[in-house]
Amino acid sequence: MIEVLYFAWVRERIGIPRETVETGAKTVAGLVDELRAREERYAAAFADTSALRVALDQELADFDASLKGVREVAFFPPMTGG
Amino acid sequence: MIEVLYFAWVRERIGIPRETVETGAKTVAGLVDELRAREERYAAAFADTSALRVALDQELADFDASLKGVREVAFFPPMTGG
Amino acid sequence: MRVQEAPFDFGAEAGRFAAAQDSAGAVVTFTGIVRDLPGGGLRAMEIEHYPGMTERAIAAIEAEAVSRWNLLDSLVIHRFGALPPGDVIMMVATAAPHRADAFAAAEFLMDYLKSRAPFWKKEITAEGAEWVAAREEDEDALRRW
Amino acid sequence: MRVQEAPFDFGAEAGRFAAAQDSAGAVVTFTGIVRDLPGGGLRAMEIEHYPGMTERAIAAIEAEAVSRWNLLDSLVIHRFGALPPGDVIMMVATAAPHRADAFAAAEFLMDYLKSRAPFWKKEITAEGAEWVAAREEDEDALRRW
Repeated sequence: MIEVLYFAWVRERIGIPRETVETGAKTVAGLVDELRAREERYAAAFADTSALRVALDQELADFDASLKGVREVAFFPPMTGG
Repeated sequence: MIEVLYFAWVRERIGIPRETVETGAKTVAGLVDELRAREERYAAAFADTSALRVALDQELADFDASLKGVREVAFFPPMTGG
Repeated sequence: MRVQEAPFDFGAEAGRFAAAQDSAGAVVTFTGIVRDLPGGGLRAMEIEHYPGMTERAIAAIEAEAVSRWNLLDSLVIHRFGALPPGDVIMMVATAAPHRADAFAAAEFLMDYLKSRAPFWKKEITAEGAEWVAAREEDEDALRRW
Repeated sequence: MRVQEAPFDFGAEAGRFAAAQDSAGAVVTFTGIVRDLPGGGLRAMEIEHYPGMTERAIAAIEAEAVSRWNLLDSLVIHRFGALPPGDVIMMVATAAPHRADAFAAAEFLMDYLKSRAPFWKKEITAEGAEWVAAREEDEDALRRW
């Protein structure tokens, strides 16, 4: 069980800000594959992961990072703060 | 006839902030030589011109600059503003 | 550090920050203001953020700045929500004994806030809404540190 | 640009400057504060200047900044006279569409004010008074522009 959060256009494309996901994926990339396979809106949001960033327990991470022990995964586009 | 101004420790060493000088000097260096020859306090103030800056009519200049048409010459140490 | 929806008074914050310094010789501030679009028409800049991670990211960025420069104090305030043109979005302030450290740390904080703190901007106009794309230059700016 | 003996309210000036911008996205300020000596004992920092040339030099420095960067506005306030520790000596503010220009122009203005505007600082302590020597770094800082 993992909390998955979506921000900005990822959130808009998927249609929800967060959800709890039952997953056996070992890595972020594995989780993305599972999500993509669900529905068209997920496939659209995750079509190009080079346009996305991921945070694990609120720290920026890579898509090949392990999900071991992770409680919260967030997907979002590159940040535009400041 | 030229107005000569002194600032900071140059002013303190010479003892006056400004004076009107009758000079036939063609350049700043010539004027400095004339002033140096006057009295010990001038010789002390102008002992090392590499430690001094000069402005002609309120614009920074070099010691070999011409005095032609100049009305105001100022001598001072390197600036320490800001 | 403060992450808030409410407007804040940049001048008052900057004045308070400078007055609180007792051994700094140099204070630098940066303020980001919502710019209208070329030709006008921006109704609001909507800023989304990731509560929790935002505070962690900003704290990490400030700690990094303190470790790199001779910094005596720093302040980051960043707003979220819908901001009309002319509104102050955020500010950074740094205090240091000397100006080079205050300037470098302020620029560093800005470069990192731009691309490493989880904020996303969306332009709202009469025609609709559009997410602001990250700029290549902002990513490049990080490489100099 | 203002050259004055009277204290000024940095926060109020910075706030007013930022509020007056209608197309700037970035405002940078620098404030110089009188630092006490290590160990204390500074009674005042006395600042002498060259009335007339000071204003000309600052105007020239600001014009140069405007010609080099995409700058929408700038402000320089510099005090003279005897300033106690903690007093604000001077401030610079720049406004630009983008932060890189605002930062660069503010640093440029500071570097030039330090070494090219006719101000001289003297430290007054119980032991006497001493002129502040120009720092090699300040002269070096000019070379990067």
